[in-house]
Amino acid sequence: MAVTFYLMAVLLLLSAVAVITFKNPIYSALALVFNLFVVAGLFATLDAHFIAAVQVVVYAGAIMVLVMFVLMLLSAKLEKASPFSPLYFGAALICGLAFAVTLGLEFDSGFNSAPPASDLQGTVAAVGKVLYSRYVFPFEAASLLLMAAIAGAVVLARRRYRTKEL
Amino acid sequence: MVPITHYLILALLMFSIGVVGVIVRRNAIVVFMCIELMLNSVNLTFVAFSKQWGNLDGQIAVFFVMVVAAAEAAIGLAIILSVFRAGQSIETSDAAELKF
Amino acid sequence: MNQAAISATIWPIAFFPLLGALLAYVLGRKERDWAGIIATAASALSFLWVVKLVWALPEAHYFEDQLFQWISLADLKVDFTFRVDQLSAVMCMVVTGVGTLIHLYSTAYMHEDEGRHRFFAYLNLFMFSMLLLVLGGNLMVLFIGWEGVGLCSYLLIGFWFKNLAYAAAGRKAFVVNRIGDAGFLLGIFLLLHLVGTTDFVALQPAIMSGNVALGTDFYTLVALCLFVGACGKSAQIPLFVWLPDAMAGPTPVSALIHAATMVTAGVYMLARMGFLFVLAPAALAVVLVVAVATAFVAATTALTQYDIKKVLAYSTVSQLGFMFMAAAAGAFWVAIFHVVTHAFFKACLFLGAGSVIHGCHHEQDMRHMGGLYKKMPITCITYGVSVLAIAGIFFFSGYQSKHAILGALEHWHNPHLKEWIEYILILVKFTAFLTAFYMTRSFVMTFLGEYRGHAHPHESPWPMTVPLIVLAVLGAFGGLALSGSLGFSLEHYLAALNFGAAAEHHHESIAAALINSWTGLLGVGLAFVMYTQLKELPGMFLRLVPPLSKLLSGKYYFDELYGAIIVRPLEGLAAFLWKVVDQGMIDGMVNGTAAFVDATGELRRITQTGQLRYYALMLFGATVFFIIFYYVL
Amino acid sequence: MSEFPLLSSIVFLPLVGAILLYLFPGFGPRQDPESRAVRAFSMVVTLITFVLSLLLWGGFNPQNTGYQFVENKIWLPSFGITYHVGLDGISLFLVLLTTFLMPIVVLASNSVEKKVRGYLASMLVLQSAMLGTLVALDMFLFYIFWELMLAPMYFIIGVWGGKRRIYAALKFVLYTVFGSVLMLVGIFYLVWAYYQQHGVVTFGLESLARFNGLSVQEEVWLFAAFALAFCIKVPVFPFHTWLPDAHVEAPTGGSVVLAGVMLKMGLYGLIRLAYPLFPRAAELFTPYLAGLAVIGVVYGAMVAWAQKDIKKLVAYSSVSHLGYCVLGFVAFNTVSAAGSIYQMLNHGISTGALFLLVGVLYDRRHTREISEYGGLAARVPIFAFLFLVFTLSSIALPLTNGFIGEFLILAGSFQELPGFTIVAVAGVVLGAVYMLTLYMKTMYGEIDEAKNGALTDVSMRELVTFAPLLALVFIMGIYPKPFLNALEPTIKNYIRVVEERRQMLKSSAPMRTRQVAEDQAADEKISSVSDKSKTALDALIVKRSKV
Amino acid sequence: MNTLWHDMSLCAPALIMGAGALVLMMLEVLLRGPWPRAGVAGLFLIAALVSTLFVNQEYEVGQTILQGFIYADPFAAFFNLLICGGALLALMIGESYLQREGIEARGEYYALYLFSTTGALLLCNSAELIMLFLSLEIMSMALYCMCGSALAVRRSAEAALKYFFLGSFSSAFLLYGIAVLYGLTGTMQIGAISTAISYKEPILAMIGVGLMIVGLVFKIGAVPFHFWAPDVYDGAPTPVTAYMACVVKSAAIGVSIRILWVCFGALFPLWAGSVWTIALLTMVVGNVFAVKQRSVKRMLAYSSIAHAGYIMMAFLAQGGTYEGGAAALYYLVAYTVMTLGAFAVLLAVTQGPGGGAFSDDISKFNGLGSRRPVLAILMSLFLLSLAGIPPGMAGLLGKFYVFSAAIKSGYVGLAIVGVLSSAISCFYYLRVIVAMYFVEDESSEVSPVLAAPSAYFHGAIAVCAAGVVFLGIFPGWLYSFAAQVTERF
Repeated sequence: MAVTFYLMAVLLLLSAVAVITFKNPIYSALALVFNLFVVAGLFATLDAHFIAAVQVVVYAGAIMVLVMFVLMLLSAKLEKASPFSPLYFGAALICGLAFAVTLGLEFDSGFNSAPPASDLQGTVAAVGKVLYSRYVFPFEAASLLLMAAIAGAVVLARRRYRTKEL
Repeated sequence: MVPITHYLILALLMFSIGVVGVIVRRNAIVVFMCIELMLNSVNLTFVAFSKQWGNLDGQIAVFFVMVVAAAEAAIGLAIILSVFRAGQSIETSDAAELKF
Repeated sequence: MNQAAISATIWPIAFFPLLGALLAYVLGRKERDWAGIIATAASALSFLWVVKLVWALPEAHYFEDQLFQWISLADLKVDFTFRVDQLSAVMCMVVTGVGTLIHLYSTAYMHEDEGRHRFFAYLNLFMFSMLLLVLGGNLMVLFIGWEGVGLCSYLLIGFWFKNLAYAAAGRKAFVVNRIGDAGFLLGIFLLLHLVGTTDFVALQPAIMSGNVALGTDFYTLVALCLFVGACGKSAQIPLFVWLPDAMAGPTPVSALIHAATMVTAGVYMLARMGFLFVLAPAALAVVLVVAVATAFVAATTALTQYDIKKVLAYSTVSQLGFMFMAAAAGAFWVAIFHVVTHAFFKACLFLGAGSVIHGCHHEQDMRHMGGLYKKMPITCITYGVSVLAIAGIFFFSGYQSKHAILGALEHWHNPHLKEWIEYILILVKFTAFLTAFYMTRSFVMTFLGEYRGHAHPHESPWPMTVPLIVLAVLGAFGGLALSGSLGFSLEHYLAALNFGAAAEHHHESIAAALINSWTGLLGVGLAFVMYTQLKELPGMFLRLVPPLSKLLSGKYYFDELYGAIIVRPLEGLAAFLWKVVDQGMIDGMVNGTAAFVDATGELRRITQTGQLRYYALMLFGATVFFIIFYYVL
Repeated sequence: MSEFPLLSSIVFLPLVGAILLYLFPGFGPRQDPESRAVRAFSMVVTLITFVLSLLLWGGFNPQNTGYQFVENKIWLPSFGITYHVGLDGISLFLVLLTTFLMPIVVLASNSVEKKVRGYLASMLVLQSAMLGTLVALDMFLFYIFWELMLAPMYFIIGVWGGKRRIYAALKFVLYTVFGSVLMLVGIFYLVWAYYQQHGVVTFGLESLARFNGLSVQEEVWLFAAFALAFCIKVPVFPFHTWLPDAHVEAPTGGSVVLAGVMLKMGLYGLIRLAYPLFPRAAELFTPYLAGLAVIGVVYGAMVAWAQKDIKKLVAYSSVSHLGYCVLGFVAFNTVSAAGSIYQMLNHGISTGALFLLVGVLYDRRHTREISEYGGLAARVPIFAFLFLVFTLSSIALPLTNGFIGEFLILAGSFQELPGFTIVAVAGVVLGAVYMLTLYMKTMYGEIDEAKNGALTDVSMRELVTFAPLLALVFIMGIYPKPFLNALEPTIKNYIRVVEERRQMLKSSAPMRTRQVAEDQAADEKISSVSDKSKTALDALIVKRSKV
Repeated sequence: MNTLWHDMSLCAPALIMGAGALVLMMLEVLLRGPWPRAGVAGLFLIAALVSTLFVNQEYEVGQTILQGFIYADPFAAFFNLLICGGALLALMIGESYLQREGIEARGEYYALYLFSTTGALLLCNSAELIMLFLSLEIMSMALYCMCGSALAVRRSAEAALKYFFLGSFSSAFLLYGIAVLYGLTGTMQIGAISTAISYKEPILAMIGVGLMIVGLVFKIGAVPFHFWAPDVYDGAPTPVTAYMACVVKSAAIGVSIRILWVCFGALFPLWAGSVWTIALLTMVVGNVFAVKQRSVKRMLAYSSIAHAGYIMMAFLAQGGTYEGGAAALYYLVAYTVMTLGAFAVLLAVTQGPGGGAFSDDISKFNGLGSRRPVLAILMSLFLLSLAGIPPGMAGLLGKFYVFSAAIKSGYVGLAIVGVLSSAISCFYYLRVIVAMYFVEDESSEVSPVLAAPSAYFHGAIAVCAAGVVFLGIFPGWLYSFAAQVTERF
């Protein structure tokens, strides 16, 4: 079990680094898809089966397809990308390291380091029950969010039309 | 079993990588993907905590985060498209007309 | 000293001229000639009222007229009070009497001037102020008049204001006077602070009784402050520079203000405050030094002047020095005596000069005169009489007063300067000689010899000659009349001014008197000879010692000196303060602050780059900073 | 008397007038309305205000040293803020000065050609603000009115001003705001300190003036904050540089109000707030304030002398004159303080008149350069006469009002601060120098500018404008008694109260109750965090405090 | 079921608004040709506002509804009113502009508008952190699109891009904070967290709190998390900017107050320092950076940053007294009316980004005092109020409340900085007044006031002006209301 975790951890970090280092956004996107699959695997190790499944379907499936689609749509004009700028990279690295080290140390000392003892199983049934009973209102709110997103996408993605010339 | 803190630190590292990506990359779509990385690491954290506390709130939260991510994808990509239409570029550094 | 007060109506004395000033201005605007008539009438009315009061004034009493409370605040109480005692009676007589004559004279002298309604209004306003000055029952009312006469002097000097030099002379007079006034004010503050009153009635006992445990130093300090005021008004070194310039005004003004009355206000004030000065011997010593120096400097300067009015002006300064000598010696009545006689003969001289100027069509340079005795006999005779008077020739009034001054100095009993008094006396006598010399010079140059000008001189009309005659008569006989020979002794009349100084009475024979007037005779004779017979001599003298002649004709370069060490540095300082300090430094700092905020505002060009990833970096950096700095550490 | 809110009506009548002026029927919003009607209306408003304020004087009992015509209404209860107004001898005359000058300013508004309605409305609002400042007895109310003075003046300078009006207006406002915001902090701190001690929030001046919980150190800081605001307004050297700019650019009426009334607000604030509230600090600051005042007297005079612009010269003369006023007040003696207030009135009259005179010239020639004039006395004798009288008043010639004020100030100050006073006396001389130089250069000499030859003398309307000022110059110079009588008891009492309070504060040990209260509050905060994590929290807090 | 109905009735404002958004979307599909979209949206806003008035009586302290996800307490009621009112006013002032710019023609704009407002309402009412996150995202997502809704304009797209990326970025931090807090306490209910958190390891708690603060303060637009604000405010269509500056900022401040005081009140000594720093920086930077702006819109953006700083100052005051809350809420209301008013005038005076040459330069205001005196007077009123100079009493009293609250809690230094920075603020506010009154319009090309604003516009600006005047003269009722609201958290 532990070996799987560490293997997945290494893959996860490698793929994450790949996302931000690949010059070609297509490769980045593919690395991200891989990364999302690994996350799904990690979910599974934590007995969050439903979430793991949704991760694969929604994230790796729907969202990433959308991303790839847009990438392809715009690909013709992506030549001049030069991903790294040393100044930003240095500053970001220092801040990121500081962030990770500080929080890591605190997490390590602060949170209970014992392996989780609960036998919580995130099955579809269990999650669904909570989601549709107690979390029904946020769930409705989430639908509102999606509606807003649709409306917004429509507003933005629609070709301009009927603009009055001033 | 793997200690929960390892999950946390793993997620933290991934979060940091995502942050660094947002900062160093200029391609808007890659930046968007880096934000997805960050969200995913938070998701991982949630699930880990959910496991530790033995309640499903964390997993439900992950579900909602995914919804948000989906919405973000829709809107973000639409915005990227409209930026591309306006300036024929999705480099964030090209979108710097507004300043000072 | 312990005089009793009698209530009386005094205010009309001052009121007539004030009313006259208003009426002269208002009515004179319509019809110019009315102005002179109104003003003269007002002055005459005032004179009559003075006579009426003085006639009724009993010995050892004084009249008092409390009008209203002027300032009343906490301990500070100043009443608007008039007071006629013997001293002010004498002064009032002089002011209104001579004043009336000069008013009369002016009606003719100013006959053709467009602005004579203004002139007479100012003149009457001056009378009002001067009367306030001499009638004031306390230092504050005196000060009103004091500043008022300064104002009128300013207005009248600059009467022909179209000439900017004249206007500047007026300004100079006012400002220099103001310097004196500042000293005067400080004196008043000191008195108010330590004695609590400026009322003469209360002040004198308070000071003399020694109730005020203040000590000699205080008296000296107050006396010196007041003397600074007197220096300004009475044109003593170092504040005398304005008086020669003041001749820019019309000649009657010079006669009235800058010879007969206003300039003697300092002497009057010293006499009025004599009870204080006698307690401050050190101050009196200072007064003496200043007075002698002034007298000498002015007399020597007068030697080389060619402008007839300038000669008279320096002579006035010099004579004022004589008055202060008397005051310094504690013989205040003598000082007043000289004030009176000087008023007679100097007014006459000025009016004579005015008559000459009038007759010569505004020619003032004596080198362009001469031989006028034929054309202007009355003027010539009255002028001559007055020259003899001022020279101190026996019988003429100047002799009496000047002799009294020398007498007072001989009895100098002030511990200060006691060992120097011999030398000072020599200098004073030499100055008296010089007086006779330069006055004779002016007479000779003006009236004797051949006419050197181009105008057609003519004798003046009666309104001008009558005052001349009256004043000449007074100048001739006034001294004798006041010195007790005719039953009226000014010394006796002004006994209240005798603050313990031993009064010695010595009757002298006519022969002795003639001998005593040797300085004057010598001066007159020498000048007569030099300027009628040996005309080359004066020039030779001057050529012999070129620096001296330069110094004298340059009037000791006082104006230049003041210009170099006071006026120009101050002007420079003003410009510096404005340009460098105010605009440069202070305002620079203010604007600099604004510029700094602006510049800080421009920082946004560095921080608000418009770059998305930059913003993200800053956001993340701030997050890390806050978390580490505030929450973890 | 207490039935009818006389004071409030006086304060708010102009404001109402301003609103009515704007709502005046029959005027389109764009074009300027019939200016004569607008002027007449404003005139009526200001005159009624003046008459009402005369009623104040009539009903004023000089022997009553407390506040009179008091109105006290609760305004913001939760903050202890009240609408509390009242009048004492000090404010009475400043109120009268304000109401007196306003009709004159309105009368002088003929030279304003554009947007007359806005101009007069601004003036009326300004009047309300000034009157409100003078009668407010609640610190908050005072502050509101104080700040309300800014906006209309800002517009008056900015809209109807000269060439550099924008710079001048901004400088004026920013300078003043900078000072007054510090005062605002001071007010808050004071109220807070009072609250800590008494548990009551109040802005009432009378309560705060009895507060004794401040340490000397606190007093010094608070006094500094207040004094800075007031010194800027006065303006005391070296905070004066906004004044010449504001004066030069302001229209005539603006200058008159600025010099006539607004500058006095600074000193009035010092009198009404800073000294009674912080008597010990006031004592410590006295030499510095006196020093600055005296520097102002001499410096203002010197710089005025160097000016080439008439208005600037008069503006710097204000610096000099107000130096006297400040000196007189800080000397803190009945005579000098009364003189100081008297001099404020004088300055309002004579300098106001001088600005009006400059305005008369400016209307005709559209320049203020001294060198552009000369020889005017021959051409415009009445003008020259008026100019002379006000010049003389300005240089404090006896029997003019200026003398009384200056004399009282110097005589009084001499007893307390002789050294400073002697220097200030130098200002007497310098005042004559620059004013007479100005007079000489403009009025005397030959008319060399052709345009000056065609000048017309003062018109009847202008004469009417000057007549009351002229009368007051002499009335106040010859018979100041009614003024001084009304002032004396108030000032005596004022000084006594401040002195007593100073003694009382000095004798009592500084209160430290507030420190205790602070500690308690901190304890409570910590105790609310539960015990379990308290040790961790404590450790953290201790750790933090070391850093 | 009864409880559900009851709870839903208490939640009526948000429900009505959400429903309105859906209705608008459907109508857009059904109706052809022009129809009064703004009117319909406005009706829903009014309905929500009215419902607020009805349901507010049933709001009680500490009451949560809908299974503990939504607060129905007076604080929520206050913000429901404020947000509905503000949104209504912002809608009214922007209506004619949007029509003119052709943005309105896309009917979805108003749907987004209502979605965003719904999000704002829920944000202030949410009693649970995931709910909070969701509502924040609802508000933001709609807003991102609104920012980019001027499609023809590059600036608009750029604003949307920046806002979207930075917003998502900061939301990720917020979310991470929520995760940490969840890990620490095992719950995401605000009430539960507030009781549990003080028993936990403080540093971990503060990491969670800090990350959440980052996300919230970002929405407020406080320094140093403000970088997006000037650009986005500048680039977005002006009505959107006005909406953002008022409604979104109010909601963010409301939720921040609730989170900081209710959820993390026990940790006040720990987070006070950071909030102190943020407030200080916000006041100084906001004011200083506004000084040299020529673009009035951008100037107002910086100014709104600065005002956020004043309000944040009041956050600190809760430590000792309730005045802080009351002061913040009063300030928020005053700020809303005066900023909306200023934006309204800006809208009337300047051309939109659609009009080719971009033109909100300050010179557009030249001579407005004579061209449109009433508009100019109102603008002066709003600006003076923003600057805190009488007769702009509303702003002055707001500052007064805030500063006195800070001083009462012992933050004298902060108050002094605030006061000084507000002195700086006079400079740039007055510059607009200078332009309106002191500068004559010399160039003939200066356009007159653009297309006659609608009745909506006039109504809204009148309400704003009346609000400023009313709040200035009678601040008491609002203040005491605000005090009641925040008294018993």
